[in-house]
Amino acid sequence: WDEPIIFELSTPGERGVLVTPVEPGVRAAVGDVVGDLPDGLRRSAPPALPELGQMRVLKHYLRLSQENLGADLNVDVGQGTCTMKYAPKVNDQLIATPDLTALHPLQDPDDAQGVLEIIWQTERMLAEISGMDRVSLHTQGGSAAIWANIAMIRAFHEANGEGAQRREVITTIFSHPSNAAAAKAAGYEVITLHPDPDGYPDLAALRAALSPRTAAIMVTNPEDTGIYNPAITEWVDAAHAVGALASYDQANANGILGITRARDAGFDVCHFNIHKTFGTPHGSGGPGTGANAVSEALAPFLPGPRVEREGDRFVVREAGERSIGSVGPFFGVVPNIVRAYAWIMALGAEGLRAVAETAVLNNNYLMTKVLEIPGASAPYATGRRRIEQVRYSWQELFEETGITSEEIGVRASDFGMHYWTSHHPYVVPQPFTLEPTESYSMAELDEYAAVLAEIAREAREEPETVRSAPHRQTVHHTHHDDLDDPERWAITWRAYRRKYFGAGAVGGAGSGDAAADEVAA
Amino acid sequence: WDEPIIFELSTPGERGVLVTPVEPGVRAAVGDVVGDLPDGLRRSAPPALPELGQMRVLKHYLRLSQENLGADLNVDVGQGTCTMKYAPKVNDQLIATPDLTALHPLQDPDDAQGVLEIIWQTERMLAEISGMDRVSLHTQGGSAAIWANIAMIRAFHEANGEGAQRREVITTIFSHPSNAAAAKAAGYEVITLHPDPDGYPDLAALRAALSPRTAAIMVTNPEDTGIYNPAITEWVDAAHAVGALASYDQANANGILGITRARDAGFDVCHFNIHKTFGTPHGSGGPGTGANAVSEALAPFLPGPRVEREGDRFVVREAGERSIGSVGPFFGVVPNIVRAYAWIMALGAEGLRAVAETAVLNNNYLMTKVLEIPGASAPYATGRRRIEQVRYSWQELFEETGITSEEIGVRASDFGMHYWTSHHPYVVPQPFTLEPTESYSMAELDEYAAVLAEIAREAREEPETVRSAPHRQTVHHTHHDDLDDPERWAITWRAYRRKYFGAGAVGGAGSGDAAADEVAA
Amino acid sequence: MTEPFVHPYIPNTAPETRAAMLAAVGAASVDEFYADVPEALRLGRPLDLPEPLVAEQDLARHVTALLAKNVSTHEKLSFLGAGTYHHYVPAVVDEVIGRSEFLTAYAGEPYEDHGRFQALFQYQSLMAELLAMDVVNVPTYDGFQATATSLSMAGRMTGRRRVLVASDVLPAKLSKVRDYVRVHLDLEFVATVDATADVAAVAARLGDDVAAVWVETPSRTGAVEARLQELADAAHAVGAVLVVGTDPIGYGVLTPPAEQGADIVCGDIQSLGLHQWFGGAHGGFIAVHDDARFVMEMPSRLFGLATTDVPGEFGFGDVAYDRTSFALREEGKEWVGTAAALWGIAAGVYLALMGPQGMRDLGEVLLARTRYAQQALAAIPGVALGDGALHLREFTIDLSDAALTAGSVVAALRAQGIEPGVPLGEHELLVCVTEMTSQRDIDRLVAAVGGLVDRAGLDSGSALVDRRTAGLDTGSALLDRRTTPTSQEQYA
Amino acid sequence: MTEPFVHPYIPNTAPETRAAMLAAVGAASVDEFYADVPEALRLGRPLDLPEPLVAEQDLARHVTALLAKNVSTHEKLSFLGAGTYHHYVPAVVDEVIGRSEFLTAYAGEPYEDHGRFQALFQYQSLMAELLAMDVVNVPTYDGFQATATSLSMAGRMTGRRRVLVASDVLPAKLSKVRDYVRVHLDLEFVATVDATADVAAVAARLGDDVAAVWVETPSRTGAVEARLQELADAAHAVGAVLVVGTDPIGYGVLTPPAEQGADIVCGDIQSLGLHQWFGGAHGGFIAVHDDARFVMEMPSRLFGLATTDVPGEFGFGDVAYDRTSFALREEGKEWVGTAAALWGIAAGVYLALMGPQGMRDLGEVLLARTRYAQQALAAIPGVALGDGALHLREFTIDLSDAALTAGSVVAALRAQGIEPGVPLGEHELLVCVTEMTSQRDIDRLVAAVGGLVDRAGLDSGSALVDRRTAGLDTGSALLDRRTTPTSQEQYA
Repeated sequence: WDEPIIFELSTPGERGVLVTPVEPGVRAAVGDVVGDLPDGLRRSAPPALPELGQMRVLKHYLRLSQENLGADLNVDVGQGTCTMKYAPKVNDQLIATPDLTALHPLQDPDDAQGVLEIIWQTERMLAEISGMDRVSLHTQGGSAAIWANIAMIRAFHEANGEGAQRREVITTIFSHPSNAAAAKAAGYEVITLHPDPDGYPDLAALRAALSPRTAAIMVTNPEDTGIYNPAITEWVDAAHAVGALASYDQANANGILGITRARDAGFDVCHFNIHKTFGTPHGSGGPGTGANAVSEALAPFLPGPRVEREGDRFVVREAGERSIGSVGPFFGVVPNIVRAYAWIMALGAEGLRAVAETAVLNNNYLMTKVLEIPGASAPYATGRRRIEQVRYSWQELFEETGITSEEIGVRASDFGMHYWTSHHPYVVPQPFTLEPTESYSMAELDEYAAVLAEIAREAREEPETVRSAPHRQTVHHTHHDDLDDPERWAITWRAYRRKYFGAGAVGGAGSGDAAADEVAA
Repeated sequence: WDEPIIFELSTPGERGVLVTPVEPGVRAAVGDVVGDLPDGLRRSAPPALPELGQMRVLKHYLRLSQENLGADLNVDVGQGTCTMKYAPKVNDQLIATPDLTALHPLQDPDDAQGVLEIIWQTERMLAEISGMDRVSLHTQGGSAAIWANIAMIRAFHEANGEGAQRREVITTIFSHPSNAAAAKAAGYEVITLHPDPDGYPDLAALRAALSPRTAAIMVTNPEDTGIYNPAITEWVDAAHAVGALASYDQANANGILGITRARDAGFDVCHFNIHKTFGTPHGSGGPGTGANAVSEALAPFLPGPRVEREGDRFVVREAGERSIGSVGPFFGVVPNIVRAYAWIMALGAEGLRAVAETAVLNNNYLMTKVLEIPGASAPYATGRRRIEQVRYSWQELFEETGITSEEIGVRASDFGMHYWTSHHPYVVPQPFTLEPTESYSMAELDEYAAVLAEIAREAREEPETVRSAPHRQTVHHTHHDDLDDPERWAITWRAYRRKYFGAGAVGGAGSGDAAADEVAA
Repeated sequence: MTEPFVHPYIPNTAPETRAAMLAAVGAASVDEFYADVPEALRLGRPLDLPEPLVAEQDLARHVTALLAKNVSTHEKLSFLGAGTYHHYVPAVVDEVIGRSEFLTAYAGEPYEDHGRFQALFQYQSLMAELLAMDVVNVPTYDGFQATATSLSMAGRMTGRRRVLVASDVLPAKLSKVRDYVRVHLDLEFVATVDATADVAAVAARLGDDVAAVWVETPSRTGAVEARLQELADAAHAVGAVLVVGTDPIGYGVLTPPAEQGADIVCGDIQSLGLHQWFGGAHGGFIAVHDDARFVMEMPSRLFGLATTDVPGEFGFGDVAYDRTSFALREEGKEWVGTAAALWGIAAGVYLALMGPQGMRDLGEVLLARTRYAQQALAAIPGVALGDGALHLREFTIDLSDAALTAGSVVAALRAQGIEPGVPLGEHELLVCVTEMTSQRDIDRLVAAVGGLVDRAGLDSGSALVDRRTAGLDTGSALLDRRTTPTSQEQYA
Repeated sequence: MTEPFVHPYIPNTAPETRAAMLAAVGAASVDEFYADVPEALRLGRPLDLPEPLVAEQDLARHVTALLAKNVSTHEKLSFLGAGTYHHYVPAVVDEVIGRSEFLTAYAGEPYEDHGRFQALFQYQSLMAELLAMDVVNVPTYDGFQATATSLSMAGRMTGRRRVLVASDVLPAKLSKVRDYVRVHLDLEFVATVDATADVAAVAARLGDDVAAVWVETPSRTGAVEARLQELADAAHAVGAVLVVGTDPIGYGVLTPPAEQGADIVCGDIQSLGLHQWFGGAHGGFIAVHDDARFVMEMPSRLFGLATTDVPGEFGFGDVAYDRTSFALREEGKEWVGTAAALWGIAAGVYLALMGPQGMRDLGEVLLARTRYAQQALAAIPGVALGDGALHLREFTIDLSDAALTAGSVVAALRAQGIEPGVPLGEHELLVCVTEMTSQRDIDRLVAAVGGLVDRAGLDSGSALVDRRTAGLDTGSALLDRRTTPTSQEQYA
């Protein structure tokens, strides 16, 4: 398909869906409510939305969907750090019931016992999985959960009168960047530590950075390199020794479920990316769901409202005095919470351990295959096993051929595979990060490695094929320079038409007319 | 994608879905039920089904789906006679409730009042639309409904003691071939009439064919040419004059809804293709649904069981003494009946008339566009309007270029369009039949006509492009000669492996091993 | 509704477009297009239909409310079978057949509809493994049609008219088959013994005028035919065809009929991944050996593998298309049309998910639960099993000694939220269990029936009747008037 | 469960495969991969979790039964809003976002994920038309986050700390915003008059240390702000930013804030095609003019059009990617991560289906039903409207004169199957109507409330209290303890 922008498809007068009419009885009682709007409140020109029949809207979006590569369709091991695993269809089917979709969060809790039980149970199961005492499922994604981590840490220190004193947060360069960003947003100064030459987190550097000014360490483990910090207990102890808290980013928990737990290493607070580790679909970039798990000491600071059990009933309690309050509306991303509950229930303890073990088996198997490709390498910890992912490098291939990792990623899309290229900061040169999770079969991992090997061959033997990719996509090599220039960027269709054609400079009529013109033409 | 046959993906030991275990209490009570099976009843080797994880099965079929061109995805006007219209998504959503999917047909009718009411109401609405007295929704498709028509006719004549006398059924060449085939299957001799030189059904020929031996005339109107028989009343009267019944194939009813009705022309029995005219999806070739509508005289012969209304309740009655009995299980294709009910309710009388009027407007508009293409023609009734479809001919183009209609159809697939080529008998040379229905916008009809014009241009200027099509499909020009040779046809994977590789001549183990070999290779 | 009438399903109701199109074709109004429809035939008034619900939200509320009047087997505990079965449908099955690309496709060619051809070829192939036969059709309407067609094939192949019906057949199925074949074939019923075929009696009636022996396994009562090979041998000895009607659900553990001499195996695929749908989701399969004599008599489409211009690539196409009524009209074999392709895709996905081990596990659960339910019900004083055959999924109990009618049990248990089964005779009840019927569910049924028996005993003492004759026959006559095997309507 | 443990979600639990993979990497067991995990940290026992339901049918039965304990707004008549609204979701919306290709994609590049980029660009563009603004982000988590970020943007742009809160704000939203911004901004509350902004009071407190004036329209009580342009002018006069929090549902008929001087418009898209989901389906939008000063402060992704090697072809990509925390870590603007893209696609489909006329019709229905419900409830003796402002969808009623508490009305009506609204104060109830609330539904509520009033009158006579002060304040304090605008926690 070469599907137009939807505005180009507009035909005046077509309707996609109709709204229920105002009843005559209502009309008689209220009169012309639109005409009666006060001056300035009645919209002067209708919004220039496109006008399309229902089937054309559907067709448009179905075609767009076919121009998209969902995890269900490809061997999605290339989105390292993202834990692209199978999101079971049964869970999508189970949550589609009106018993959940048509439930309002302020209904009588007696009418919401099912969903409240699921929230409560999921919290308890995650408490067991993390070893922590209390869990909240309020946050809407991994970064939001990181925010909640630092917000609770901030509230904790304030409650202890140390808010003004503890102004620093320490993280590592291979922890997710949101740890640094969220700490900054919470008002902290951020200290970022680099690994030792072997790629292991540097305990000496940590000790040097810690001080009574430290509010917390915020670290991922295993880090985005797939390397597990064997001194993690020492890290936590060192933080505690200066009165700081230890916050564990468990975005990379997929390889350690049932193997080792955050609390057992002494952490005070941790989070999971439910949409990664617990099998909810990624939704083209959300909604996700975060879980914040804390020790008893931090429990009063959890977001609210809380679901609690009283005998056989589940009740809703507003958050307490010290809570950081609402981090979002109501109870969190409920469809994902129910999916995660179902996912854990489908696997159980033995299953979660099989998830972890298979994820690391798959990762180490894929690493074996990738390292057989000339030009690919896995910096750091040479010869050692990794947990659930590896940050690789094409540096050798780049030096030999001039082909970049980004170009290889684009070319991979021609084979129905891909990897994402956001590996800021570029500490590893020409990076690519593969995380096979537990969801892919050996044959699929072989297939993925074979694609990379083929592209590496092309890079040597026919580099132009790689450089001019993509060749089999709907769109062709795209010029991204426009996107950084405020004079030329076009973030919406109306802005595009205004900037490039001078249409509809203000108000809505412009692009609508334009769309009509195109149809008439 | 170039997705393998699913057997090629098998990996020993993988599981797609698990079955609930036998409870210990049951096991204790019954012992080893499989081991206890009598000799000869216990399967010796497991069926050689493939072994795949759940995600891989899903991925396989999702990829196959993307290799398919649903009506939702293209401008599906090329499947003339098939009435490819928009099947509203809301109807699919409404029927997905467990209130329907998990209902057993032998439950207490008090627990099935909703679905029984829908069946009853849909019958009543179709009675009004056809002008007939009674309707049955039991049949599973258009041809099945034609079968029910002739079965009722047969029972009627038998009940009147004329079963042995009336041995002939008269149809026309542009009526759907199932009229002839079903009459034959019911034991009748079939007389097929050809049209007059203008393409209109030939009344004189009918009169010549009618006799006391005639059981019925079975005709479509408008015929597959899109031509409405203006003498239809005379046809029916002539049949009645010799004691024959008149059966109306309303597969092509889409252009006459609310305009004219079967009973008003005197027909005794008619059928609708619900999946065509009443907006249920075609399901890659079914399930469809047929509606049989009859006059009071034929009502006793309708299939059973019947849904009847008693006061405010709906009850189920076994079919009466003279009924043709069950034409299929229970009440017919219930999901489609509910969809059809919703479709009619969404449109109402004004909407159905808009369907018909727009379908003929679209058809005559498209005809104007197509006839502007050099080499395309619309045989018969030159210069006259058509109802809802037109059987066109590429004969002129073929004579000029040697390119056949079939080749043009294949080439059309490269543009994301197509038409089907089953227009037996080939009375119209190099035929193609377009039926735009009411569902496509003017812009889409223009697009379709433009594709045909472009291919006609190619046929003249670069015929090899057309001849060697397809160029943009998953598969390439396919050799169909194997398919007619009993020594070489391969209707199943096991037959393919046996015939081409000598594997698994008998029993199941062969191809399973073979699949395993390929994975290991 | 808007004024003028514009509907989301009909884009060209937009007034400007409608006017532009009329102008393009040079018509003053749409009325011109109906020039051939005589004035006398014009309706001349709006159809008398209910007020429409053009706003989708109003339609959804209306239909949802109607369907909410139903009380499904999620809410009632059901032991109903008799042709439609409550098996689990894996979510992936619904996901696949819900895809627009499959759901809304129709009759495209092998190129643009490659996916459909492959999915249905795979359905054929997966069924073939389960059935151990080399040829399976694209599904026809349902098991009723598949059986009627299978017998018709036997008639055409042999040129004979007699069909021996060796099993107890579902009455509605028999009704369909009889009306379908009666011009060409005469059905003769050979009474069963202990619920399965009376092999000696069948053999005795075989002759070189017999087209087919028709066996159902599991039968109407769920009895599994144990002597199929003997029936096959006897039929083959006189040149007759053995047609076996079956439900494929058990062939993860049971020997498929093809390995016991069956020539044509047919039945319904509803058990393989289709919901109950109030009995509205059936598909028929016909399987034969790879023998052109049989294949050429099949009226359905058959998708086959073919080579393409690219070496090693699989293409697909219609096998022996010229068999069909598309090509031959009344000279073809019966007819082919829109049938049940989507259900075939569903059954294919189901079998691919289940795999050999899943079908084995399922077969075992069904056998175990059936046996368990039989034992538990028969342990109730006054309740007996209808026969001594091996059963899969369905079986009958006889309530004569408990002085209970089947109808009264149904009525009483419905009041407790249980559908205990289908009455077959006055005292005979057909009970069905599947993998969806847990031990606890069965125990609940047993307790409920037991409670009734206790009460009946208290109320009436025990009015003993012969529990195997009167009740059964009366009941059959009562329910299946049109299908009892007494009068063979013949067509001259 | 099978032995050994093989799970459908984990293909390589198949024993042969597992062994082959271990061999390929030269490991004796998976334990080797955990060499870096100290022994002391190993759990050494199975997790203590409930017995799993590995058979999908068992899982489905369990979860379905749990959810069936809920009683949804299909069964209860609901007048609940307060942040989550019951609007109709067209079937096509669910169809599109249910497509595997969108549902399971994530962070692909513009080539292989062209569809996702286009769908989200279109979402931005459709929202932009509705809001009459040139820049809209890929959705952030929800309206709470969008508002918090919008205020933070204003703080960063102006380098100032004071924010004047001119409207009544949903308590939970205020809770989020306050904790989020408190390091950087000080919120100051300017009491509303008759439910909308006290423009004079706001103007009086404006100064060149004010970063932003924050207006909510519709407000917490559904009041539509009528004097936005005056607030904008006053704010702009001192170099402050006007941040407007809103629900876009009404802009088919109402003037969008951008045309009344708003600089940043933000809010939630749940009303645009998302189900209620127990409050679990929200997405936040931030819209600004096409001014780099604003755009460069946005932390979310922004998808933009770009040219490609093929003339006339549209490609897509990230606008000013280097703004984001992906690129800059703590030097970026807040952060970006998995947010609510799928809901953005849904809202885009919704707006494409509705079109200009649909949004106009919807706005009219909402205004009409709101007014109708207000009139009908206020006609009950003792029931008064909370204020005289124009309302969209939500409004408050005051029950003081009826001697009823809001809580007692809720309790009493719940027993009748009605959720009448959300108590805001002791006697104040927030009532919400949408296009899903028919005249008949409203009449039912009115009758039920009227019945309570009658009974209350009989029971107690009329204990008159000042209906606009005591009740309201007590209630607010009761419910919103942590968010009352009395103490401004400041961070040193």
